[in-house]
Amino acid sequence: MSKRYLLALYNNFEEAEQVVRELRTSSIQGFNAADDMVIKSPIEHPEVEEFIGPKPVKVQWFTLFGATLIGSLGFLWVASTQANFFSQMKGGKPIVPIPPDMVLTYEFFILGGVYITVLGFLVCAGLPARRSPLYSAKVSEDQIGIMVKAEEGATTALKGIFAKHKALEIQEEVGR
Amino acid sequence: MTENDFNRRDFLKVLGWGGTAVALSGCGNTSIQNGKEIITSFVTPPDYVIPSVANYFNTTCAQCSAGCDIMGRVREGRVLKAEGNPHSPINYGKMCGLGQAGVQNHYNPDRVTKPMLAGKEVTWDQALAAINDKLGGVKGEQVAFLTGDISGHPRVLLDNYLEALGSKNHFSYEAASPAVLRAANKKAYGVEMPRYRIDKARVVVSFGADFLGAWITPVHFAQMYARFRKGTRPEGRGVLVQFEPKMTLTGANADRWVGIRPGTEGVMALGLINALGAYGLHIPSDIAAAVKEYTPERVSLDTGVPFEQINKVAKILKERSPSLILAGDAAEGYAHGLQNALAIAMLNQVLGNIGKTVEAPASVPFPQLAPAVGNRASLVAFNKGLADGKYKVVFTYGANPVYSAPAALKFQDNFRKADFKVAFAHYMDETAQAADLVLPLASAMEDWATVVPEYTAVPEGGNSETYVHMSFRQPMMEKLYPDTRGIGDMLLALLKQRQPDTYKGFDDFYSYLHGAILKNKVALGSKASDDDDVFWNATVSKGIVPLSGHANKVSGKLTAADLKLPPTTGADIAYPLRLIPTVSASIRDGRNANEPWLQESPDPLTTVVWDSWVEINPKTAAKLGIKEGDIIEITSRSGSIKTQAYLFPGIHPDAIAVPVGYGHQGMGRYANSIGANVYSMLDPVFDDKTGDLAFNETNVKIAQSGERVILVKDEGAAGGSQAHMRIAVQWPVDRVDYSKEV
Amino acid sequence: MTKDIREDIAWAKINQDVLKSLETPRPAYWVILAVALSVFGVGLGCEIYQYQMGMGVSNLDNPHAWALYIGSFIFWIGMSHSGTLLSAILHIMHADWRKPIYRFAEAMTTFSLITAALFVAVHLGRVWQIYYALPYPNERWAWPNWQSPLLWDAMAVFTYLSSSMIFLYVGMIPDLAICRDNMHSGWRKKLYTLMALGWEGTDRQWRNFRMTYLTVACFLIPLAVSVHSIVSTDFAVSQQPGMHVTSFPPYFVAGALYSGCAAIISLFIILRYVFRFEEYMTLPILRKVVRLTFAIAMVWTYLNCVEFAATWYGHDPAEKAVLVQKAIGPYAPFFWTMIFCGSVVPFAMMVKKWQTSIPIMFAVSLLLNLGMFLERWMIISPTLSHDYWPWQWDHNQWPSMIQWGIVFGSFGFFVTLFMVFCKVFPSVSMYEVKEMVYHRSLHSKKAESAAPEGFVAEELAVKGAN
Amino acid sequence: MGVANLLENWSKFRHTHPVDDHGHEDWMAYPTDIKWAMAIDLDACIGCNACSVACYAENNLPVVGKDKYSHGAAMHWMRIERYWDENEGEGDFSAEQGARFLPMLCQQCDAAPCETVCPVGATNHTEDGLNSQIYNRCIGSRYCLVNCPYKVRYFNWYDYPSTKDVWPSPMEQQLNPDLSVRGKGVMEKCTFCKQRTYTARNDAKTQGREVRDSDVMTACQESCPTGAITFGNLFNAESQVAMKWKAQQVKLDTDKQAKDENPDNGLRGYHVLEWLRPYPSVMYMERVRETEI
Amino acid sequence: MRHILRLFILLVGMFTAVGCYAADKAPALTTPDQLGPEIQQPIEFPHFRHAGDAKDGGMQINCMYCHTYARRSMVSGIPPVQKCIGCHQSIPEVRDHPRIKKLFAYWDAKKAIPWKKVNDIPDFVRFNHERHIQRFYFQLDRPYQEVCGYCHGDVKKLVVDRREKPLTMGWCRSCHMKDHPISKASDKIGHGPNDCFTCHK
Repeated sequence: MSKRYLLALYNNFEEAEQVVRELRTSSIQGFNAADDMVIKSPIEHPEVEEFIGPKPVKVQWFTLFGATLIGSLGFLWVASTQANFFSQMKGGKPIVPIPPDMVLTYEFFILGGVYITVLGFLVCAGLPARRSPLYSAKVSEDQIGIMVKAEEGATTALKGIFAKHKALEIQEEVGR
Repeated sequence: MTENDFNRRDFLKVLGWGGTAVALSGCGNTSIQNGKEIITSFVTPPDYVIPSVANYFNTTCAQCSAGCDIMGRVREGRVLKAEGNPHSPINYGKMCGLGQAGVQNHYNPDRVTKPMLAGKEVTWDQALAAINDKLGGVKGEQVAFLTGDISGHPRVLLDNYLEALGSKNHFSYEAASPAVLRAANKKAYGVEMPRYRIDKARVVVSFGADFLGAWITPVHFAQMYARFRKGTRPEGRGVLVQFEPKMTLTGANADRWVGIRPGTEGVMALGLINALGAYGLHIPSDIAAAVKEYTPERVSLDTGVPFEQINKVAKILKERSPSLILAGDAAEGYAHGLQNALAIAMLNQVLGNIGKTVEAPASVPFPQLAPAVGNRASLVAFNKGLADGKYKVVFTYGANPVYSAPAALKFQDNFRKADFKVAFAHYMDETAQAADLVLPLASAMEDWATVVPEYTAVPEGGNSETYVHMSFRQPMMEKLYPDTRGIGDMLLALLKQRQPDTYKGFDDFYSYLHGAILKNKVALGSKASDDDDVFWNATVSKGIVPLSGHANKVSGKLTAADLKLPPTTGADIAYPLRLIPTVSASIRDGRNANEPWLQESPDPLTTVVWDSWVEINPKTAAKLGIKEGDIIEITSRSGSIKTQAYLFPGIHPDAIAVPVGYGHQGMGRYANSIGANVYSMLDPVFDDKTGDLAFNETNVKIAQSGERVILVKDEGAAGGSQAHMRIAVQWPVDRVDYSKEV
Repeated sequence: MTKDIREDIAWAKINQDVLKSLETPRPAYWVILAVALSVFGVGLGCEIYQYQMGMGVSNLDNPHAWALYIGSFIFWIGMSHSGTLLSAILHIMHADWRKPIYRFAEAMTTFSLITAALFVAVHLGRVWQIYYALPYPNERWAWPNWQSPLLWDAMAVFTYLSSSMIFLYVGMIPDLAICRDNMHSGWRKKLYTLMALGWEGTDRQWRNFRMTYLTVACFLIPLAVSVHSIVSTDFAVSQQPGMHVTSFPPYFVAGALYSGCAAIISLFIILRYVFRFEEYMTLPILRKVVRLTFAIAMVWTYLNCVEFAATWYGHDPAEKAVLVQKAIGPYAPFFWTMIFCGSVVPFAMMVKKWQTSIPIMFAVSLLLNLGMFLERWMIISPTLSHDYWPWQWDHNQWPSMIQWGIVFGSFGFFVTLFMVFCKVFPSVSMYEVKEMVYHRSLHSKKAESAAPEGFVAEELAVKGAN
Repeated sequence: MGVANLLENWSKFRHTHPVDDHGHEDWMAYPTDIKWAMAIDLDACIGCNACSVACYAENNLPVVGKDKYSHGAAMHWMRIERYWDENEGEGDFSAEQGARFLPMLCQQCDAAPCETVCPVGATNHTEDGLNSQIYNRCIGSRYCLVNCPYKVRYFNWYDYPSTKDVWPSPMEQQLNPDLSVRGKGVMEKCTFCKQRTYTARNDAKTQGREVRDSDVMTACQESCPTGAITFGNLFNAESQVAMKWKAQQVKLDTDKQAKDENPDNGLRGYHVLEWLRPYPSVMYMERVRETEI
Repeated sequence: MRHILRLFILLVGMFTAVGCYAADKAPALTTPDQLGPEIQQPIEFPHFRHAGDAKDGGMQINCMYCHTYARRSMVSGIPPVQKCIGCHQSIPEVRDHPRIKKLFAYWDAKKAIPWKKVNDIPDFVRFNHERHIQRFYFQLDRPYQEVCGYCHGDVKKLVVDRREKPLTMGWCRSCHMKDHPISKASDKIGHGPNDCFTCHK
């Protein structure tokens, strides 16, 4: 019982929105709107999230973790190198002076924040990613794509729904 | 990086001492390398050498005539640095910059290394042969020898040589020397060079005597000065007053520097005597009579010094005794220089300083060792002899007359008239270039000699009546150039030509000296029973041989008759300014101009480096619209030079000053055509009595040449202003409590 | 008052126009590139000569050990800041008029930082030992001295450089995907495919993308501020009169944004012409940038006055002396030029007619940057030639041709990098312009019913400006 | 070492070095009870430049020549500065009381402005209270020079060892083997004749004794004809320099000396630019002038 | 979220490792001995024969018998040819050995032997033999072979000497940080100086 992929392209978000809403309300056998539906859009569009339902974002946790960890490690590192190279006595200054180390810690903090955030982004967004089974260059240009994954049986019903809402194009693909 | 050529020299590798002398900080290899460098070790080690540990050898400084006793610091067979010999009564282990530069005289890249006959390198035998056959044809009195100050055994050999030739023509010439002072002292005190006990005086009034800079024996005087300034000594801090038209280093350290009109020092001195009388000092009536015309008003009119100032000086002289009055170059360089000096000496007499701060020195027990001191009169005589074609063969040693003789004397042309001119030369200087035969001198650090300084001080506990000493000069290291020879060796070789059998015993000057010293070892303070070698080694390692000389007396010999001064002349219309050739502490008369340290160390007062300059009073400059750095053309009746202007507050408006010693043609890379040679433009005016060339008797006019340069000097744009930063602070003496100091 | 951007541009057209810039710019592009390269060549030559001979050839001297090299270092770091201003600060403020121009601004940030980093090497007396300053475990057991502001600089600049590079790249991913989809085969295709990381604009990607972009932007703002205040500590932490100034950190930051904005105006005008971006880099946007610049210019002017006033009333003779030196000393001409360019010329930006006049604004922006360059120099040289030690005061120091050559060379270097970037990557953010157009159109649709056309536009413009 | 060391010795690392560290037991404080210091009597200094030349001889200082000198490349670690009395108002100089000479050398500050700013730590504070300059560590950022209020640090603008006529053969044979010859791009300065103090301490150790006052002289002190310069160990109460500091009631780490507190106490010791608080190790004694003349 | 967790752990591991490595383990970089290159000397001087232990046919001569300056100078010094001859002229039985022949050739020519420098530290480093010998040989009287061995390794087993220790700055400091008793008598603890100025002038 193999899976089928469908990609429908639409002119604008309004149309796409209706399709999505319908798909979510419809109870088609072998198709789960929550997991099997992906919206591909040329621009970032917050409204999309309203109609495809809540999906959590985890990136900020990376940020928190990275910033704190690298910040504190940075301080430890700087301080202990100063302690280690103790023959560097500086007139009128302690071997491990706090103000400079604070400045550096600050930089480490930001460094960690940025790096780990981006790392988190790649992880959460699943990048770099393999080509998904169905893709159209139009999606990066001016059309909104709705890709669904469904059992063989469900395809006709889905196509029906797509067609009903004047899909510009419907691609079909046998899933791996 | 810069693996530069001397980075890997073998001489530094002796006994495993790596190339550290030239470890180029960043440029050395930063990683470990093995088996690249070679360590050559001795075949048989000299027992006193420990690598990386310095040996010190006592010797005598040859940079000027003061004869300071120094130590050479020797490492791995190279002399690195000169340091003072602490046991010396002259310099007490101290040194001046000039002396420090001695090593650069020794290591100088421009030294003469081979005998040169008519510009071509020859062997010593050829050179000596040449001399021999030239001497063959001439009579004794046709041979003349021009030297600088020369003393000790080299002088003995020189005299013997001249005697052997049957010549009496030994001219001792120093371009800058207190010759007039000697004459005046002889007349005034009975000795040529008394000891000036600056350290004993409470007040020193100096008429242009630059005793801290370039006068007789500066390092010694600096020592005395230090004691004189110590507020902790019983007499309290001494007061120094300086009368001179151009501020010297000494003037710069005076409590009061008085810019006096050039040539009127004598007037000032008599004026002071007069004023002292007014303050109630007892003055013999005849003298009082002789000076009564010199009222403060007139004196201040002649000298340009406000008479309150004169009275102040008189007052302090009266109140604080003993005092010491010094007459220096600035007072003597005139046609009436001797009168000036005598007038000044009279001050000492009336103040009763003679015997107190003017002490009698002992004279050397072996007169033949005593220094033949130089003066400028001898140059004039020598020049005259040359002009009259009296001399066929002439030798020059330790003097550079072609450079330092005024152009007006036409010395260069006269010098050519002699058919054979031999120069014992260290550098290829002007005289050497004019000579037919140039003989390369070993440097003072490679050579044996003995030195008897003209001015001897007495060490702690020494008998001030009889103490004199002789200093040793010994080699610090192997000769850099095998073909150079010491003056002693050369004279010996020449003597062997004349009197082979007398001197065949000595194969070199060392053996001669050795013999001569040991012969008189009893007179030199040893017991006849002592072992010769022990004595010799002890003597040489000490470097100083105390002798007990004949005591002399000093006394005031001057009478009113000696106090004749010419009337002060008015200003010269065509040449309104008075040129004062300055003898600076470092370059001196110019013989050391090729030592880069001296060129690079700034003149203390103007901070100018690497060039000569003319000091002009800001007022004068303002009148003529001269700015710093203008190239000024200075014209006298006998010549003219161009040099850069420096506005200098420490000079009398009627005078300008140019340092001597610059403007060499030849001599070496560091001296050649640096600055202008002021000797060349001096007027041929002579001291009436001594016949010495009067240094300051040249009137000049100055004009801007239109060019301007940026003066190369150490001081910044603030030009010696502290900009309210309180950096070098000064307090009046009465705010200082010396009882608290150590 | 016209609109920032036409709301009816078709998304497809946006793609076309921008992608065209990757293919066929105006010939002027090649001219600029050639000039830049040759200037860079000259600079390189000078640097090699200096490396061989020693720093002396730059005519620096002993009390006067710093001059244009450090000055340019600060100048270039400063220039980078406004890129962050546009891309990060305005992003957080949702000022969407920034969208067409922030990409090249961000690129400018990156490249000017790289140029600044060059000057570290140029400035060092022994650049071949520069690794001594890197904190890595080594057989010497020696570490750099963390107490030195120079090391803080290094740290800050490194962080800033890498962060803004990442920021630039992340923000570019969707556009790279567009390039990937529209490019025909060739090395570029491969490059874009690689760099796009298989972006497909799925909702999941967009979701995380938005969060990431926002977070990094939030980090970049304090970072940018810290970087230039740290650079200012090179002077503020030192002891010299005229350098040891409390107000330096904000002063430097303001100056940085100032010169950066000026630079943005120049580059704005250049790109607009070279890549035919009239549709996107529109005059209203220029006007906004100009206004922003003017505001910052006034901040900078104010801080200048504060500094002078503080010095004047502080009554430290040395400090005062330096100030007077600046005004009447040998550096006076440069000082007054700086004041003129920095505080007087900006008033030209108040003239409404001029705000959108390309030639005038171009000239003005160049003048502003000249002023800012001189400012950096005027911080260094007057102090060093007139500090606490009167004996060492010197007024003869004047940068040699070598030094100037290297400084100019750096401009060549920067322009080369920048121009190459704009040719290889889309210098206008396509997806964001689309968003801009889309949102504007939505908005005006809503507004249409309420009010007449003109009013809406007015209101939009105002909204955009804040 | 490392983190463990950091945590164990935290209090030591937080100790302010070296100013308040005399006699501190730590290995970071002055372990050798030595603090080299100097006293210069401006009333004795005659400005003759002997010290300066001696420094050239001792420390392998290059002679840069006229052209480079004019561009401020002079390398004199010890320079004699000549100041004039200024006539208030008129702005010109008066030579009536002669000139004021000030020998200026590295003040070996205890809270040295140059030390903290060096990016590679090429200049540090040594255990015997010197302000060290490590040539082969220096990368030539010149920050120390910029931050030095006395401007006594000298940068090698050119590569003097390979420059013509700086040390033409055989002059390089005079170079002192105890010191590096500095190549291009390196900062250098007076070291209080480190090589001499080192030798003195070395010999003292070998003979198992403390360093005596007579053991070591700096080149400038040794040559100074008027003995204006005193050098020695400040912590040794018998040493000349310590006695002088004591007599003048001069403290190392104050920004105002006794003579300023109370003008009538007859003292004349001070530090130059002391109000900047670098705590110099060189005490100057004011020049004195007679009032009755 | 599993992969995120994994990533967390990975990150923690990575950064702690790097941090600790940089701060702590750096010294370890230079501790292992590195044998220097073979060096061709003009005469393959057999150290083992002169300084080696009796059991390997050595004569156990004190290093400082030949390197006489070590105890009183910065440099240990290479023995002068005279020194070698001093003994060898009275050892006729080895006179015909090739090395000894070479030696005498030098002696007769009164030429110095151009030895290659084996333990050659950079030019700007000043290592003081005296200090180390005085401290360990005379004050702590440790056996001379051990004392010299600290830096020169086990020379007595070699024919031609080779560098046996890294001689890097880190390696020097690894020892200078250790505490040793000041002298045999006192229990006071001290360590080598850590001023850069001590070795770099």
